Amino acid sequence: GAATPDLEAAKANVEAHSVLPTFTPPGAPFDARKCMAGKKILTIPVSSANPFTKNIATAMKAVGKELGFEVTEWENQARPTQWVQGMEFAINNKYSAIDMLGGVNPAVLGPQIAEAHKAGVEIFTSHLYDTIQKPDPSVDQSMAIPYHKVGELLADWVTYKTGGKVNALIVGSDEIVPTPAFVKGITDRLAKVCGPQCRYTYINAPVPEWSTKIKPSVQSALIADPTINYVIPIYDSMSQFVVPAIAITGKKNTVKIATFNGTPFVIDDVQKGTVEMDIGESIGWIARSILDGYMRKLCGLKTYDELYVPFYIFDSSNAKNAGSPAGYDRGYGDQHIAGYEKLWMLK
Amino acid sequence: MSEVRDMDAPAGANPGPRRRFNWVRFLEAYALLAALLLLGAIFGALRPEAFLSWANISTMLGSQAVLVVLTMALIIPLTAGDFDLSVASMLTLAAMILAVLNAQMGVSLWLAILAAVAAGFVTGVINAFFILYFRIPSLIVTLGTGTFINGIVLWMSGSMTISGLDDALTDFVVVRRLFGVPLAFYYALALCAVLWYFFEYTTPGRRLLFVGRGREVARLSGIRVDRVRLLCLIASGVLSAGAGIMYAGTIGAADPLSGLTFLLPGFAAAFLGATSISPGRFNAWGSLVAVYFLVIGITGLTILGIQTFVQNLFYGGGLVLAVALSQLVRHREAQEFS
Amino acid sequence: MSEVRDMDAPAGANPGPRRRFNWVRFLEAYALLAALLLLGAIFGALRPEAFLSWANISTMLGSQAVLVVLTMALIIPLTAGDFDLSVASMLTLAAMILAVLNAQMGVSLWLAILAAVAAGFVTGVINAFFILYFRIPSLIVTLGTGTFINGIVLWMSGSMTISGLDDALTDFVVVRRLFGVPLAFYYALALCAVLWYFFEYTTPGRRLLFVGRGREVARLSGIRVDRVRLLCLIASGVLSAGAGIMYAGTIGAADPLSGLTFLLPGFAAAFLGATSISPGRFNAWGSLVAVYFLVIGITGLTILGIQTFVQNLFYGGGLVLAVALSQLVRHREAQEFS
Amino acid sequence: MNLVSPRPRVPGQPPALALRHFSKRFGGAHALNDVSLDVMPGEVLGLLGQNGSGKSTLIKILAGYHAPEPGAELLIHGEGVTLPLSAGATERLGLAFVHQHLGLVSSLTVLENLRVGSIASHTRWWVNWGREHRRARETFARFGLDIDPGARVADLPQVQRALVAIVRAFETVRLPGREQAGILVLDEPTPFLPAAGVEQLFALVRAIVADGAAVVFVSHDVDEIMQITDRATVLRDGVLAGTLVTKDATPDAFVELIVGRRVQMFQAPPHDLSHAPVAAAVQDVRGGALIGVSMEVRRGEILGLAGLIGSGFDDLPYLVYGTRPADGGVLRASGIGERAMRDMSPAAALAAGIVLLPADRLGAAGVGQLSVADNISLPVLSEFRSLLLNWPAILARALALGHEYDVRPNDPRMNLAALSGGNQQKVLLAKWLQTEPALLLLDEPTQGVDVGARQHVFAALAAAAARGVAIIVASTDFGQLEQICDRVLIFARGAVVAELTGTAITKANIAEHCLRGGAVGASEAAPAMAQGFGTT
Ligand SMILES: Nc1ncnc2c1ncn2[C@@H]1O[C@H](COP(=O)(O)OP(=O)(O)OP(=O)(O)O)[C@@H](O)[C@H]1O
Ligand SMILES: Nc1ncnc2c1ncn2[C@@H]1O[C@H](COP(=O)(O)OP(=O)(O)OP(=O)(O)O)[C@@H](O)[C@H]1O
Ligand SMILES: [Mg+2]
Ligand SMILES: [Mg+2]
Repeated sequence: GAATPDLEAAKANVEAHSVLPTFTPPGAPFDARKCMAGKKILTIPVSSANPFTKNIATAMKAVGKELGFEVTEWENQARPTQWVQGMEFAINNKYSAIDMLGGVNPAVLGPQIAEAHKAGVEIFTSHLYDTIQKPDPSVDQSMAIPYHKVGELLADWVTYKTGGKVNALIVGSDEIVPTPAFVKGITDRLAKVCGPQCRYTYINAPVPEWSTKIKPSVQSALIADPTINYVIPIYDSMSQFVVPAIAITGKKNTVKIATFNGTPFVIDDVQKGTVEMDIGESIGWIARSILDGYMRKLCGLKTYDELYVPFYIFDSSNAKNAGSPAGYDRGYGDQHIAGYEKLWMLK
Repeated sequence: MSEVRDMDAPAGANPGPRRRFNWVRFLEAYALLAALLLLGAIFGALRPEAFLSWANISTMLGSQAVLVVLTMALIIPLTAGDFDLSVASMLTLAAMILAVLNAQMGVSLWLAILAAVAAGFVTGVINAFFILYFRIPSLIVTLGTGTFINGIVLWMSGSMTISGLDDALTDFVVVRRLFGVPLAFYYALALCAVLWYFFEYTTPGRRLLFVGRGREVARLSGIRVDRVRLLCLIASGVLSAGAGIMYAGTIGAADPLSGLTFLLPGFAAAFLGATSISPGRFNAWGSLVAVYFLVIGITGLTILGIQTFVQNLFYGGGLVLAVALSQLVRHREAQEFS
Repeated sequence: MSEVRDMDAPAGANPGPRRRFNWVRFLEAYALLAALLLLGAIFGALRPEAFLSWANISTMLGSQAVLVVLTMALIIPLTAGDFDLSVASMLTLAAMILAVLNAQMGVSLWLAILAAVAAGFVTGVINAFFILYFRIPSLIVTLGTGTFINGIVLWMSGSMTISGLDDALTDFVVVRRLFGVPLAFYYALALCAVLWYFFEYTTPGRRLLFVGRGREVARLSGIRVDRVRLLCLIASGVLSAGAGIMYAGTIGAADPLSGLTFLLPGFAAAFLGATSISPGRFNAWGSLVAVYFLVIGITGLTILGIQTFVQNLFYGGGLVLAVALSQLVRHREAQEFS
Repeated sequence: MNLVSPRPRVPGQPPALALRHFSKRFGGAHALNDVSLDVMPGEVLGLLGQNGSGKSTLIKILAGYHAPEPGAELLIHGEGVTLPLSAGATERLGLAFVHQHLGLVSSLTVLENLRVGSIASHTRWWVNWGREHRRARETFARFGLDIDPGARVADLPQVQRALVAIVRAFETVRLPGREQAGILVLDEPTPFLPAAGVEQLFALVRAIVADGAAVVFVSHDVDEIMQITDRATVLRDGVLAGTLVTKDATPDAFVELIVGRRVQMFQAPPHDLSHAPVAAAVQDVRGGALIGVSMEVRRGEILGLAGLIGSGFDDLPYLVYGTRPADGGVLRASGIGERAMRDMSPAAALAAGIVLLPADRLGAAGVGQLSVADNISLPVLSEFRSLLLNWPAILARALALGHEYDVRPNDPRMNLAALSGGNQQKVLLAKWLQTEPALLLLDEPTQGVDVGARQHVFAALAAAAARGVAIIVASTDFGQLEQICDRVLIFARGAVVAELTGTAITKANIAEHCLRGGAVGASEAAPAMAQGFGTT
């Protein structure tokens, strides 16, 4: 890494993601209505009790209706046995494809996937792998997210904001598939643009133990190393346990939070100032991009395997655009809606 | 009827020689089964093509076999008067051992399975050691060992999901089918039959009951109470390991956390099951009915596309109301379970 | 010493004229406290600047207040012989009611708090109804109601985290401090003091104990057993709601799931607490010590930068070993808790 | 402690306690059916009846535990009281109870149990336990007792527990600040007391009666009734069978009224055992209270063990059976040859054909929540094991045994708890005797069993003896020893002090030997007690 922090590079990257995203068609237009006629997709969100994936699924259902084909959500609460049932249901009811959305790991459904393939049901995953990760070989179509780029953006942000004096506490959940790539994105970039004088610590807290582990761990870390000036919970729902940890250790003014996902309550916190920034993705955009990729695959067109979702930074300056209280899919503009309508020849 | 007579003979409370058929007892024993069928009928009426399809039914049967086995692991120590809160953690540990040894280190499947079962055995022994030697309530001990095991699993797995298990396992658990139903279900069924036979028709099984209901009486009747409890805890550990192996087989991988969600449903099934078939006792068939009563409800709701929170409402409400009903049948006379 | 005499006189020391100081009893009562201090000393020696800093200590004290209150909610029905597995769900519900009413609908904070407490009250009544009217074991009922409540919470919240609570709440819970310690801690402390006094020095407190230890005798002696149990369940519901309000206060928001993870730690603290201060009885100070024994260990480990899975190991291991120790002191004589 | 002053018995004074039309139904069956009775101030009324005749039910209604069927009235000192009695009302009315099985919580302290009355009925927001402790000590001292209020009841010997319950009742009945004298209700308190203890109790009763209190006294022991009561009322199957004035009634009259027919009092047929082989012998047993006891029992012999509580007579069965650790001694028995007592365990004993029927019926002898068939079949399950347990056969066996031992109702599927005390005891005897043991050890085999049922139990024992079973009976019920034993050993301070045989085995004789053997223990307490009252 450079001896002196490359603040310019950091600044540039940050600014690039601070402007409202514009829609550039990810591929050639095609008549979605026609080619999807009679096809149906079953989407299994990692948990219907997880608002992020739940809302993507809901958006997909809406788009599906608009395009005249069926998208079914398999309601579940993150129990692999429920996912298994979902798979079997799709197979038994002749779905064209199964979408594993936002964290359902194909690795834990090997037998069912094999069965699905036998039955000619295609296996898709969306918003699961990082683009630099190799999807499970059993997957026919993976709509991946460049988490490592998000990581780099976070790294750039903290470097930029601290003028290159970063001591970050990164909180992640190793059991979530893209976490390693995501974290690597942060750390590599820190090493690159911020250099050796920037330090970081990593804490792993499995999702079910977020409430019991994040708060005490962050507290202790902050006390053990008073020079920490940024906490980076890589998934922003973690921040609800980071915020109180910072509050109770009385470091509101010295320790900031930068995170990713654009979950409404976190954007609220950005408006309140308890969270400094949150990198958001437009749900509607994600849903459309997922379906776009899938439809191209199902229609035998040339497809692509990177979700087309611009990352957009919410900070004190623009958080209110997401509404107060903030809502999903608000504050990103609406270019994608018209964009995809054109792309799918709805007009 | 002969079946009924045999089954509730030990349960006792009905005149022998001048014995008429006892409707109340029959109702009490089969209310839950009836409720199950009713539920099935309702969902069947709403979505015949999806719900009543043999495919769906076999899926339901197959996918919950793990829970059935885990419930069996629970009712053994429960009958002997001990709680085992560590079963779910043990399930996860067994699955993870399997994955680490077989998928990561390439140890042969059978050796890996052996190791997993051994782990279950050891856990049982450790639980028993603290419960019997130190005389600590089983609830505390197993709560502690359970948490401890979770730690071990997180450590072993680096809290990652580990896949790539030998196909033979998934083969023998979910892929191979009989009448379209995955083998897993038949394993669970066989286990139920064995336990039922063991509890009702073998001397050790009866002794268990005395250990659970009257420790002192059992002791004075020459039963080695502590040895019985030890064996029960070991059995529970080993069966949980078995459940873990089946779980790994069902999903073809092992993850460090999802297994833990089986604990409460397991207890729910055990207690709900204790109100049916041979009411007042934890019993295998009752537990089986209980598991599938709850599963049918959840699956039906999911197929109807009802929002997920309704699943919790059904689960909780179903449990309480079902038990309340069976209490009404027995005129709300309190029954101590074991 | 006078304190000791007062505290365990009822618990069964032998004061009065020819009273010797009873070392075993003293050791038994204060072993856990000693362990806590020892642990603190060790970590203090390893990382004095970080661990012994007042900042850290006050953080530890403040951050566990919710768990302390929830444990209090548990030990009341436990003393009267009832399990309440619904406390954690109730905690979550209370927090969510607060968030929905106050943050979303803009109802005034005090009204919202009132509503949350009322919900706790109602939950207690419902639990009591099924337990006392239908004579269903409390374990089953509260397992069911707990799950049901989880469903309601998911529905209310649309399974979203809801933030934007009135700052006054966070203010009075974690922001305001006394000697650098958040007020939350003092609320918990006050509650402990009240419960301790209630259990040790009032006749209603003793009634609970009789109800828990000997229902029949309690009834024969003219104690209205069912009414006592009803009140205990209501108290437990209301206190859980209180814990929920404090939880919402600490994280300034409410989410539908995280609160549930308090259940097992709560039970661990309750049972571990029952081995110290006044051993053999669920007691407030004991639970307090237990909570902080476990949290000191965990904080210390994280400050040393040890991986998080070690927390589970410590939690489980610490629980079992601590209880085992206290059993060694009392020569491993089994003690029925309540 | 100021006491209600003694009052003269004015004629025409209203009864202290007047019950009218007390009825109680459990499910279908009447446990109590339209019972009315009076108890005058300064009177001791006996209450008798077979097990299940309704005595305790009546008492539990008085205690507010059961609600009587509509139509019942209760007058106390002539004033009507609303039923069911509310909590605390009993104490206010001066009603005090010693319930059957004492009504103590053994895992709590003596002090807490002593104060449960006020705990239940007075809501006090400050309890000074230090003071309560001192007051409790003073109380015990006044009764000439040395019991540590801080001790757990479970850690007290049975007799002291009984005394705690009794003291509690006496304290309640003599509470200051009530113008009327109290009413004391004793439900079978004596089975737990040694002869001397019974004497002490009666002394206390006489004292408070002299103060004008009214006493209801329940017992299965007709002699006790003759001793202490002025009148006695007999219940049969829940209805009032009659009332006798004690001083002009004979024991037989009572028994006849209780059982409803003339009972043939069981008398063991005299038979010569001098040539019978020795079934079992112990040498120099040490353990429990015993400090070196040697004795033998022959096949077909019924050997009684008697003594004051604490003399160790009731340790012997448990030591031999190996459930209490022995410190030393040797057991010689046909089944196992010679064996150090230390190595005895229930399993070993059973292997040697030695069986034990403990006194604690539903705690240690049988499981109430399991069926009669389950309980009976436990020791012999292996007989019914083929491919699977043969339940029809098990039920048939249970039915047959039930018939043989006259269990009523003879329904093997019924829970043991649903049977009455006497019937439970018959079932449990059958449970062990069906194994044709070489040696049967019994501890208080007829405690709380009514006079009718006793005869059945005795007959069953005699029949077993006739089949060559050696039987050892430890009991404080000297009357029953007289009825059934071929030989009685008297214990004192852990050793055998006397052996009675043949005609020497009489209730009086046994009692005398016990007292003389343990003179120290007995004569000390009694005067202390009297003087405890003298002071007031
Ligand atoms: N807890 C109970 N629940 C239901 N029925 C009971 C219960 N206790 C006793 N019974 C029934 O009430 C009947 C009366 O019992 P009772 O004590 O009168 O018998 P008994 O003839 O007195 O026996 P014995 O005189 O030999 O002791 C018994 O047949 C018993 O089945
Ligand atoms: N809770 C109950 N439920 C059902 N039956 C009961 C109950 N309590 C008592 N009984 C029955 O009522 C009848 C009267 O019982 P009770 O205890 O009054 O007899 P008792 O005269 O006290 O006998 P004992 O001399 O053995 O004490 C018995 O048949 C008994 O079995
Ligand atoms: Mg009675
Ligand atoms: Mg009887």
